[in-house]
Parts: sequence; structure tokens; C-alpha cells
Amino acid sequence: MNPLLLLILIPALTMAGIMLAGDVKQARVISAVGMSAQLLFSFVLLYWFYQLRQSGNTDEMVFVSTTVWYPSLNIQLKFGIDGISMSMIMLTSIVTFAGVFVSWQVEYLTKEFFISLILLATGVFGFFISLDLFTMFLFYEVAVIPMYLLIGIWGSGPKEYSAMKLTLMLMGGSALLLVGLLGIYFNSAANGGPLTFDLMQIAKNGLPREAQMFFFPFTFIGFGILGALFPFHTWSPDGHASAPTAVSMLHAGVLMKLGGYGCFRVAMYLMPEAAHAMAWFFIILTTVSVVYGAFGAIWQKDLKYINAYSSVSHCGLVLFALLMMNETATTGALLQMISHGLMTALFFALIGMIYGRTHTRMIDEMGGLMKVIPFVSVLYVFAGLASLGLPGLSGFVAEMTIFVGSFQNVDTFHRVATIVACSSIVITAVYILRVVGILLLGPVRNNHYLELKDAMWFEKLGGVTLLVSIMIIGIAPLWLSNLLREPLAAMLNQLTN
Amino acid sequence: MNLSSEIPLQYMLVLSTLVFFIGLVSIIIRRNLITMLMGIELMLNAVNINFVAFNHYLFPNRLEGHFFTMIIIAIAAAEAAVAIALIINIYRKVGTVSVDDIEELKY
Amino acid sequence: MTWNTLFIMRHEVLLTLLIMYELLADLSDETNRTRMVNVTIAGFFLYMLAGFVPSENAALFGGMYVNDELRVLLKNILSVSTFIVLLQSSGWAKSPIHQGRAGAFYLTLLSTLMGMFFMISAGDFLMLYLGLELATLPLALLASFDKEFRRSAEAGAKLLMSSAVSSAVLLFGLSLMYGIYGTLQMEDIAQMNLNSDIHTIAIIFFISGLGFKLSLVPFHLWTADVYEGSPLPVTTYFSVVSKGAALFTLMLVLYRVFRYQPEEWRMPLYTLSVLTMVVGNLFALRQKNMKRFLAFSSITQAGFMLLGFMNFGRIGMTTIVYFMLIYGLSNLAVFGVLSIIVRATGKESMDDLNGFYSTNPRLGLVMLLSLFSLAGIPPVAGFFGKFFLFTAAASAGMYILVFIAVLNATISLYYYLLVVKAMFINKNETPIPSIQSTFYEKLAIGICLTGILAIGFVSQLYEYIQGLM
Amino acid sequence: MDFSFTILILALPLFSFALLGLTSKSLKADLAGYAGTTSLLVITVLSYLAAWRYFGGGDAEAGFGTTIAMNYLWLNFTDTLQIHIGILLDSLSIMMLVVITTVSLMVHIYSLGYMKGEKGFQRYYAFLSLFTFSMLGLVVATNIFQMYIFWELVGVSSYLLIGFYYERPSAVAASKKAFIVTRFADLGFLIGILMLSFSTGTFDFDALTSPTGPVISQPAGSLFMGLSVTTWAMLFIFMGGAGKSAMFPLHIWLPDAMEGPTPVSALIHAATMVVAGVYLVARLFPIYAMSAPEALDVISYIGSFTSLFAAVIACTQLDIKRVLAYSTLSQIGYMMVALGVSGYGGEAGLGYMASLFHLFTHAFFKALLFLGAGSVIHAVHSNMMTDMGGLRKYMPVTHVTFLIACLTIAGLPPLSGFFSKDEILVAAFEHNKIIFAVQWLVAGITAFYMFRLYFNIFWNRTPEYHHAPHESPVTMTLPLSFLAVASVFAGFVPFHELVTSDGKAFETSFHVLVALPSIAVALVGIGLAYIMYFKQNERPTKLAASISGIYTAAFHKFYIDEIYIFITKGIIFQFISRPVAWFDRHIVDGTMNLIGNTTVAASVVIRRLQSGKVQLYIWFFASGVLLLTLYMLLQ
Repeated sequence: MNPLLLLILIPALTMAGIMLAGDVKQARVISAVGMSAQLLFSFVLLYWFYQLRQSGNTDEMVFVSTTVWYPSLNIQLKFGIDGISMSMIMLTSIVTFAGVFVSWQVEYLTKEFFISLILLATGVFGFFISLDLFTMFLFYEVAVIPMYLLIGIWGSGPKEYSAMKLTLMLMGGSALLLVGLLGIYFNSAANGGPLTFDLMQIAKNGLPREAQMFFFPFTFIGFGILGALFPFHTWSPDGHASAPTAVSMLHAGVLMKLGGYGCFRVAMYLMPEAAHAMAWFFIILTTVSVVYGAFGAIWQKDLKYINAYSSVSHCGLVLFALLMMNETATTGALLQMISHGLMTALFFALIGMIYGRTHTRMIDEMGGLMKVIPFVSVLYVFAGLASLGLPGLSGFVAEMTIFVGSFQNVDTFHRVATIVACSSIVITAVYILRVVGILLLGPVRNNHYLELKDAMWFEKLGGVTLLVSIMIIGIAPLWLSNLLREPLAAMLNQLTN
Repeated sequence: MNLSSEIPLQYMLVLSTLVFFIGLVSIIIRRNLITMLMGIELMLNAVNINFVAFNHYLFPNRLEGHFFTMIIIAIAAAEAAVAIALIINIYRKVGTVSVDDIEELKY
Repeated sequence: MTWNTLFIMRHEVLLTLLIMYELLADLSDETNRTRMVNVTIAGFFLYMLAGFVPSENAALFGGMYVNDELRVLLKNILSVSTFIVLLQSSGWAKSPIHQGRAGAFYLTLLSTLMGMFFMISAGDFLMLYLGLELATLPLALLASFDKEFRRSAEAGAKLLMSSAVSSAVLLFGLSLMYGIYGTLQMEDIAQMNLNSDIHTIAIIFFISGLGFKLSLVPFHLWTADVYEGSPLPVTTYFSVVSKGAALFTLMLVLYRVFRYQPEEWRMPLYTLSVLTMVVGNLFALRQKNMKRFLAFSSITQAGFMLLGFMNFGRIGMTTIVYFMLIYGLSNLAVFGVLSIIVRATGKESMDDLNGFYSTNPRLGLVMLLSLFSLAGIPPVAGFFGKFFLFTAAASAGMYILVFIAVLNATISLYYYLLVVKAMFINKNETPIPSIQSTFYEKLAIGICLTGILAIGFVSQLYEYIQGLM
Repeated sequence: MDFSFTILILALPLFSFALLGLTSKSLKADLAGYAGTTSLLVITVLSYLAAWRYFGGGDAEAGFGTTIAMNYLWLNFTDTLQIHIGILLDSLSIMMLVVITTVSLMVHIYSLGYMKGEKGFQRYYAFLSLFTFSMLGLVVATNIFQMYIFWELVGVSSYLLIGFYYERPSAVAASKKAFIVTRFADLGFLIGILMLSFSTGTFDFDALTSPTGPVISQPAGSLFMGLSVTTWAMLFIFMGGAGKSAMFPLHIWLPDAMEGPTPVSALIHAATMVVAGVYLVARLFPIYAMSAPEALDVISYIGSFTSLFAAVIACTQLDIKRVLAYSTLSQIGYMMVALGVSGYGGEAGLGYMASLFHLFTHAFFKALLFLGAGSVIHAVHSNMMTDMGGLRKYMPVTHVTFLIACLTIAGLPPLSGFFSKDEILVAAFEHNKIIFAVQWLVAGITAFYMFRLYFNIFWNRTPEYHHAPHESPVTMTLPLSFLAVASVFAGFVPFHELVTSDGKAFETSFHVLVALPSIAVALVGIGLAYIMYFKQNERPTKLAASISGIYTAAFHKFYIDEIYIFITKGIIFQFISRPVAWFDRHIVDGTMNLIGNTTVAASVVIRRLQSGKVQLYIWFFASGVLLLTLYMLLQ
């Protein structure tokens, strides 16, 4: 059996286990055990991956297994990973692991909560290991739909509205996507061979130029909506603001990465000519995203809104870099995905912890938390520093790779765009420090807060896991960068020819 | 008697079409359910004319059209029976057989 | 006529026996409702199984009656659906207000099924018309079966009036066709492959007549009123079996008889599809009554079904049948839950569902899955059904239509989620109390749920259907 | 020669930071202090060892070479653009190592006394270690990107230390301001790096600054607004340097940064971090000198203006730390001027040498000034000059060392400040007479405000102290004394043999024509200060009143802060951010909501179709059929 299937099997078993669990406590423990196993397994997978590579395996994809599913439509269950998917799998299992621990205290409908959460994660895992557009799309939707329940049931604030908006906008995105995918499918045989959903096969065969020009926008925007592409990002602030902690973590940390990943692996990789022809338009959009998100974040007062806008900015940077279409920038985009995933998950985890204690997310109602809950606060500062791109934390590595990569495009348009995007690092600093200054530092404004308890063990575990991952990437980025870069040469060949 | 030499097929068709639409219009504008039922009969009879005319003029050697007409007549009778039953039901519940009064279900 | 002939017609012959039983039982045994229900369900179960026994393809009665493997499958889909309807209606049929009328109910219901089988097996338009009327007229009676309710009476009257007009229109179309071809034998017509303006008119009239049964916009206006006024089992039957029969018939006629003139029916169906999806969705958005809500939802789904017709080949037919199967099971599951609620509480408003999950988690979950299936969300079967339908449309290059359809699917997700929201999210002081469901009801839901969960993953089913085309 | 031990210079403070940071409060305060100090002592010794080996092993005449002690690949962007983390040793970085470790050690020792009993003592030492690590990493960077990395780290340590008293809103605001202003400057630095590295294809200093290397010898390339790409790149890079070194107009963060603990001000905001800009320019000096002379002119003008501007403001400030802060600005301006007027190689590189020489001496005497001020503040519990006076009696050691420092900065021979400043003036004199005149004037002003400070603290009237001020403990006076000695003798280090633009020694000569006027103007300054501030009198007030316009403007730091607040709060917040937020909520999101609402509204509008009247249904049916037929027939 393909070891990759374990990535789906373990969560599936966990969900079954939770369903059978007797009480809340058991459900909790089962989820924790399941997701720890998943994390462990992804490390094992990483090890195997390296072993394979070291033994001289230079295939584009490894652990490939193909089973024909719907022979008449040529739909296959085709799984396989390369360095990029491997890293995304690592990211997902880390964030899910942390997410489970952070939601330790969910009281209302606990079993259902964990099942939905893990279902979401399953969708994401499935998406990353799929090499067939059909299963990819299937898992994509599996990942999106539990969001509705997770936000609607366990959320806060105008949760029904936000949940509905998020779901509908994302599904609207997948509507575009579906058209794009079908278009790809029916043009996949243009240069001979049978119609196919097989990613690698399509890439090899190539699509006719007119088809690319027509379907690229569908696919790119379809995925882009999930990647918070301006102006289709507005589900993100509302959605995040209403979502429960772990959901925000998973959503911003992982789910939004599906967007970027899809944009690259499907839209750009399969339709390189169209990508080249239309890049300028999307570069403008993403540049706007980057700056606009950052400026938007400055004015917000709700912690989650701040982070949501910041995500718009950072995810905009991902798409921005992808569109630069060179090896360095793309590596940077992928690094940024992972980096942003970890750090925004950490942010949301911490916001959840703060909210759980103070029952408000308005920064001007709080202050001086550093004194009362130092552990949480210090983690928050770290997350903030990672976000503003401090060396030694992951954000710096990603952003610098992006900027250096983007700057390799010599024409004025790209350079100006790059410089504009660069300026986001200053704006980011402004809003991060503003939050840190108001929220954590200064005198304690509310005497009730003096009684607050610092992070519990499970919160610490979740937070520290994320922070350590951020630091590992920040301090020793070379391995990850190489892991991500390894498949790029071949893929970009496709893009540039 | 050879009708075909005297009255062209087109006349028949025009007639049936007219009858058909008269039936339709009477269904749409008449308020009484029973009258509407009569409109339906008109429409069915228009079809009957068609069938018979086609059969006679174009395919005189086969009887499909005639058969069909018979069956339509039979079914029309059944339909009328059912319709009357339902109209009585309506009358019991509503007190009238005016179509304007059966509009509780809407929007 | 040999035994073999009878066996080929086993769907109709055995059904006749069952109808005879109902007739006799209705005449003699008026007191024991429960026994009647049990015997009917058991009998229908055996009948349903018999339908699955393979038989050879044949054309009987000089080509009036045709049976082949595909038609057997279509009939089996309908009979399984009817079986589920019977299971779900058991509680309703047993209720005291139907004292002495259960037999009549089964009698009329099974008669309409008979009519539908004839529609499917028709080798001649005469047969088709007969079947259609047999399937329609008793339905009007069924719609007003709850004669003590004014709404039910109204539903029956409305249905009858409009369906009479629709069948008249269809007949007019048939008469024109007769004038063109000189025959109503389907195979002969298919061979001739004629083209003229009159022919176009005939086809459109025909489509309109069947489109009425299929509830395509603008022929759909009866749907919501009748669905709402009818007793719940009848509504279920309307939305799945009757609709299925109409769809199958339309498909068989268009693909088999008019297979050489596809352009004549594709454009009308394109238009109707767009109209149906959009209008159905817009109406469904603000419905509060569950039956009415499901009526508009089923209208929208009919719009989706038309997408399959864009492909003239095997993919088109396969996806239509496949989608109908999935839609049927999903809708039956929704109605199953709803019928349990209605049986226990008599409530059928969406607001009454508030907080449903807290008291009835299992039923809530079933409802969730089946609604997701209707909305086309993976991993339940609806996703596959929709995806393949879209594939069929896209294979004909109709990307704009696909796009409209997917957007509509998104809108439909909105109102399905409204139900989910009511059950899972909204709070309620006095939610529907915990309901104990009977064995029949559980069985019905079990069948549906198995289908919903498994069909997508068992690709053999799809391949099997495709093999029949 | 083996320099592999230098890795410890980086590793130890990092380790110390990690240790103190992780153990935090579980470690006893004293222990934490000693641990930090000990590690720094070791580093200092290692740095001296490195200096001894380097300068001892090389030949001044032939020039000191460049040694790469280690170089690990950290991240590769492309095959040529790679970030290494390594240690580059040349005369410049060795000199910086010595300065940094020395001052840092003094500050570590001093803080043992100064910060005693403060809450977060462990944290303080952790941050100090972090800063030391970052600063050392910066100066030994082998490539410009490594430098950028540590540059940012230095920025954040500065942020953390300025905001050390995080419960004090002013400290929080100051730290934020410092970070954001320098961050803004770093944006320029980053863009500069991008431009430079893409016109040259490398990050490595070796390749970049080699006069025969491809970078400098290549033609200037295309012009943009009259300047070559390299010039633009170097200007952008200088923007980073100007931010860190608080050059006008990016200087505003530095005075505020005095909210941090005084030893921190001494270490970061006087001796080490703020001169990173000077170091940066010096590090890339060959490019500036040979490929971007226009950029060098800009540097000299900005430096010169800043030094005058800051000196004027310093004359009016009452907070003693702020006076010192402006003095720092002014002195860094000197260093920049020196670099700006310098050429490359041999005698022409006098300015370069002078600049670094001044950096070297300034580190000692400015640290001394700050630590002395800290000692005073420690005793008086106030920063304000008005709360002080007559302290010479209470604090003899502080007094004497402070006086030495004042004399040094005033540039009186034979103290070290005289030598370094003199070299700068000579260089300026040879290059640009106007700049020379300005710098000469500033020298006088410097003497004036330093002695204004000195007299106000130690002489003048004695206010009523709540507690009698007392001399600081030995942990504080020891560093003071050491630094005083260093300030006196640092001028005798033969810089022109050790740290020169091309690594080769050259001869300097004594310029009487420059030295005498500068001594004179310093004396005049001191004299003026003596007249006005030695004893309490009315003259300062009168003078201030007579030039009230300039005085008020200078007192308010020429309203630069207000301009900044207007730009940030008024323009960025109100006119960009707020509209963006509004736009997002109401236009972008509004559109999405509008789509939803329109759909629902449409749903309500068309509900009349379903009128409940069966005849209308039939009518729709019929017209539907007919329309469809018509459509098909007309097609």
C-alpha cells in the first residue's frame, strides 16, 4: 500500500475513534493521539523521502501509486509527493497538532468539533498528496465545507453571517475552479493521448494556447479566492473573526495555502503560456493585496481582524512571488506559505488564549498583558516579530527569498512592483508594534486582568510547537529551501518554455 | 365520400389549431372549474381532429391515428371523471367551484 | 405469449398482481390497517427483488412494449425509490385518520408506478401517452388524498387542471409528429430522421409536456403548490419517482428516437436549464415551509439534470441516470427525516427544525449528509453526480452553461445550509423532542444513507450504467 | 593564522542569550548577571586575542589582508546569490570587535550595580547578550546580506532594550518609534542590496569591494535620473545606514530612545549600534569612493548638516541624556563627514581613517559620558539638569571621569578626541572648505554644550536633594575609570597604520593650521559655558530670550517630531489606512454583500410569479411553450 494513504487513514481512524468515544475526555485524548501519530508519521515520511532522494531517486514525484477509479472518464486515484507537497504535509500536521491541543477546552459538542476539525485536515492532506485533478478538487471541497459548521456552531460574534459568507465565497471560488478543471480535462488530449485529469500527464502533453488563455483566469482566480486574492478576500476578515481558535489556525495556516499551492501546481504549471501572458494583471492585484492588506490592518481594533488583514497581505505576497515565475521567487513563495502558515497559526492560537481569558479581542480594551500572562505575551511578541520578518524567524527567510527572486525580473514593471511589495515590511512593522505596544506593554488597564492565569500545559504545548517550527526554519532555512527548490527546476522549465 | 377532394388538409389543421387555442384560452379566462374542464376537452378534441385528419389524408392505409383518437377519447372520459371528483372535493371544502378561490397555496 | 414473455414484463405483471391484492384487500379487509401496510411492504419488497433478476432484451406487442437492460435498470431505480416511499409512508398510512383508505392509497400509488413503467418501456408514442396519463391522473387523486384538508384538495385540483393542459400540449405535439412520420412507432421514427419546422414544433411541444412533469421553468408553477398541499408521502413520490420517470422518458425519447436531430432539442433544453436553475434557486431562497422548500430545490435539481442532455452520447445518458439515482436517494433521505418529524409532531416549517441536532443527533446527521449530497459536497455522492453532469456539459464545450450551473450550485448551497444552520446552529427553547423511529423508517433511511455514502466511491456502478447505454 | 576560535565570539553571547532567556526567572538575578558578564569577559579576551594575532601577524607596510575565519552556507537564492553566515576578519572588523566587546564589557559590569534590584534583571542581561551577539555578527559579516540579518537583529535588540521598562508608556512609544523609523530606513537598505546585488551578482564583500573586482571595474551601466544604478543602490544602502546612525531626517528616534536604561544608551545608542551606519559605509567604502562618488557627496552633506543641527539642539535641552543623545548625533555626523570627504587609498584615504578613528575614540568617551550620566541619574533619580548641581562634592569619581570625557569630546589635546577630530577636520579642509567651516563651528558648539552640561551637573547651584546623593558602587565606578583611561590614551593608537581604506599604512602629518583654530574654538566654547553656567546667573535666560525664535525652535528640536507625527498619524493613519479600511468594508465587502442582497431581493421580487392562481400557471405554461417555439423557429 502506498504509505501516503496513511495520511488519510490516520485521521479517518481518529474520526472513527472519536465517534466511538464515550465522553469528552476520551474524544480529546483520541484526537490528540491521532494527530500526534499523524505528526510523527509525517516526520517518518520526511525521513523516507530523504532516504529515497539520497539513494539517487530523482523522479519528479515519489511514492507514486496509480489506481484507475473511473475508467470511462479516466479518473485515477493517483497519489505522490515531491518536496513541495512534503513540506506542505509537514506544515499541515504541525498546525493540526497544535490546533487540537489549543482546542483542548472546547466544551460544547466536543466530539463533533474534533471530527469536523480533523475532517478539514483530512481534506487538506488529501489535496496535497493528490496528483489527479479530480481527487484534488474533491479533497479541496472536503476541506472547505467543514468550515461552515466549525464557524457556525463553535464560532463567536456574527458567526452565522461570517460562516455563510466564507462558505459561499469559497464555494464561488470552487465554481470558477470547476470550470477551469473541466476545461483542462477536455483539452488535455489536444496533443494526443486520452483525456485525463492526471496532473503530470497534462503537464507533459501541454494544453493548447487558446484553452490556456480561457481557462487560466478561472483556475487562478478560483484558487486565488482561497488564497485571499484582492478583491476576493473579504471572507477572510469576517470568517477569521468569527471562527473558533483552532479553526482560524487551520484555516489561515493551512487552508489558505491550498490556494497558493493550487495556483502554482495547477493554474500556472499546467497553463504556462497563459500564466506568462496574464501575469501582469495578477501581479497588479497581488501587489495591491500586499500593501492594501497591511494598511487595512493598521486601522483595525479587533485582534483577529488585524491578523486577517495581515494574512491578506502575506498571502498576497505568496501569489505575488509565484507570478514572478523564477526559481528563487517561487521558492520564496513556498517558504512564505509555510512560514505564514506556522506564524499565523501561532497568532490565532494566542489570540484564542487571550480571548479565552479576557473575553474581548479589542486591543484598546486591554493593555499590559505582558505583566499578567507573560508566557502568552512572549509568544505573541515572537509571532509578531516573525510576522514583520525578523531574521532568525521564518518570515525573514521567506520574504527575503521572495524579494531577491522578484528583483531578478529586470524590467521596470516587475521592479516597481517588487519595491512596492517590499514596503509592506515597514507597514507590517507598524501594525505589529502597534498591537504589541497597546496590548502587551504599558500598564495593566483593567484590574480584573491581574487575576488571569498564564497558559495551561496544552496551550503551551501547542504554542511552543509552532514557535519551535518557526525558529527552526528561521535559523536553519537551507534544508527547507532545498527541499522546496528541488522539484522547481523541472516545473519552472515548463513555465519558462 | 371523398373529403380530400373537397376540403384540403390545411383547413383541417387550421380548424384544429383554432379549436386548440380556443380551448386553451377558455381554460385561462373562465373562472368556473367545470367550464375549464370543457376547455380541456376542446384541446383534446383539437388533437383528435389532427389525428383523424392526418390519418385520413396522408396515411389512409393505416389506422394508428384513429386508434389514438379512440384512446384519447377514453382517457378524456377518465380525466373528466377524476376532475369532477376533485371539483366536488373542492366544492365541499371551499363552497364554490370558482378557480379564484383556490389560491391558498402561493409564493 | 409465453412465460418468457411474462417474465420480460415482470415489472408490470407482478405489479398488476400487487394492485389486484390492494383492490381486493381494500374491498374485504377494512379493519386491519397495520396488516395491510406490512403485507404491502413485504410484497413490494419481493416484487422489487424480482425486478433485479436479469432478463433478455425484447420488443413485445409488435414493438409497442420494449424492454432492455437499461430500461430494467431505470425501472429498478423507480421501484427501489417507491419501496423507500412505501417504507416512509408506513407510519402515515397506519395513522387512524386513514381508516379504511390505506388500500386506496396503495392502489393509486402503484397504478401510477405502473404508468411510469409503461412510459419507460414504451416503443410507441401511443404507449407512452397511455403510460403518461396513467401516471398523472391518479397522482391528482393522491395529491388530494388528505381530503379533510383544504390545501390537499387545492393541490389536487391545480395539478389536474395544469397537467391536463400539459398533456394536451404533448398530444398536440404527438399529433403533429404523426402527421410528419405517418407512424408513432419510435424505432421507425428514429430511422426516418426528418427535419422541418413542424418537426421542431412537435419536439418542443413534446418536451414541454414532459417538462411539466419534470418541473422545468416555466412549466413548473404547479410544483410548489402541489408539493406543499399534498400529503408528505405523495410529495416524496412526486419529487423522486414521478420526476425520475419523466426524466428517464425524456432521455429515452430524445436519445433514442430523436438521436439524429440533437440540435433541435439541445437549444431548448439549454434555455430551460438556465431558467430552471436560476428561478428555482431564487424561489427556494426564502422558503420556510420544508415541503415548499424542497419543491423549489427539486426544481433546481431538474435544471441541473438538463446539463446532461448537452452531451449527445453515452456520457450524457450515463450522467443523467447516475445523477437521478443519487438525487433520488438524497432527496428520499431528506424526506425520510422530514416524514419522521411530521409523523411525530406534524411540524413542517424550517423554524421548527431549530435546535434539532441537540435532541435528534442521528436524524440531524442524516439530514446534514443528504443535504450536502443535494448540494454536491464531497465526499457524499451528490458531488460525483454533479461533477459528472458538469463533465457531460463541458464535453460539449458548454463552459458558460457549466459556469452558470456551478454558480447556481453555490446559491443552492446557501439555502441547504440554511437548513443545516437551523438544525445545528440555531438555538431553540422548545426543540422538537427526541423521536423514536420505527423499523421501516430506519430501513428507509439506511438504504438511502448507504447509497449516498457509497455510490461515489463505487465507480463500478457508474461504469455499469455506462455499459448499458 | 588560525582564527577559527573566533566562532566563539559569536557563539558565546548567543548561548548566553538562550540560557538567560529560557531560564528567565528561575535563575537567580545575581547569577544571571554574572553569567552574562563572564561570557562577555571571555569574548573580550578572545577579541583582543584576535586583534593581537591579526595585527601582530601582519605587516603594516604591505597592508593587512582579509581573513575569512569561517563561512557557512545559510541560504541560497541562486547559484551565485547566496547568504553565508561567516566571520570576516580585517582591520575594520577587528577594530569594531575590540570596541564593541570593550564597551559592552564595561556596560555589563556597570549594569551589575546600576540595574541591581530591578525587576527583569535576567531579561535585561539576556537582551544585552542578544544585542552583543547581533552587533558582533554585524561587524564580522562576510557578505552584505549577513550584515542585513544582523542589522535587523540589532534593531530588535535595541527595540527590546529601549522598551525594557515596558510598563512605562513613554518607553513603549519610544521603542516603537525607534524600530519603525529604522525599519523604514532598512527598507532602503534592502532595496539597495537588491539593486546592488543584481547589478553585480554577488553579496560577498570580498567580491564587492575588491578594487580590481568585477563590481568596481565594470562600467557604470545605465543611468537613471542622471545617476548610475550603482550610485542609486549605494544611496539606498546609505539610507539604511542613515537610519541606524540617526542621520537627519531619520534621527528622531534616537533622543527618544533614551527612555531605555542608561547603560543601554551608553552601549547601543552611543558607542556601538548607532555607528553601524558609519561601519556600513566604511565597509562598502571602495564602491562609494570609486563607483558612486555622488553618493559620497550626499553622505558628507547629510553628515555635516546633522552634526550642526544636532549640536544646536543639544545646547537647549534640559534632559542630560538627551543632550548626550544629540551630541551623539553630532559626533556621528562628524564621522559621516569624514567618510564623505575621503578618497580611496593612501593619503587620500585620510578621511576614512579619521572617521573610524573618531568612531573608536568616540565609543570610549561617549560611553563614559553616558555611564557617568547614569551614575548621576542613579544618585539623583532624575534626568533633568534642573534637578542637579554641585554634585562634584558628592560624587568625586564620577565628576573626574565626566570631566575627562567632556574635555575629550571638546577636543583638547592630548586627549583622544583631539586627535580623531583633528584628522577629520584636516580631511574636510582638504576636500571642501565649507564643510570644514561648519565642522569647525560645530567643534566649538560641542565644547559649549558639553561644558554647559558639565557645569550644570557638577557646579552651579546645589538644589535640595531629598536623599543626599552618594557615589555609585564600585561596579559602576570601575568601568568609569577604565573608560576614562581609555578616553585619554585611545588617541595614541596608530590608526593610520592599522585601519586604512586600502589596508596599507600611510603617513599622517600634523596640521597646525587646522589644529590651532580647533583648539581655540573649543576653548571659546568652554569659556562661554563657564561664563553662563559655572555659577547660577541670569545670563542664560537673557540669552535665550534675546534669540527666542531660534531658541524655541531648537528647544522643540525644530519640530521634526511634529512633522513626523503629522505624516504618520495624519497622513498614513487617517488618509491611507482609515480609507483603506473603510473601502474594504464598504466597497469591496459591500460589493460582495450587494451580490448576496440582490439575489435575495430578486427572490422577493419574482415571488409574484407564483401567484397561486392555476390559470396564470397555465398561461405561463402556454406562453413558455410558444416563446420557446418562436425562439427555435426564428433561429
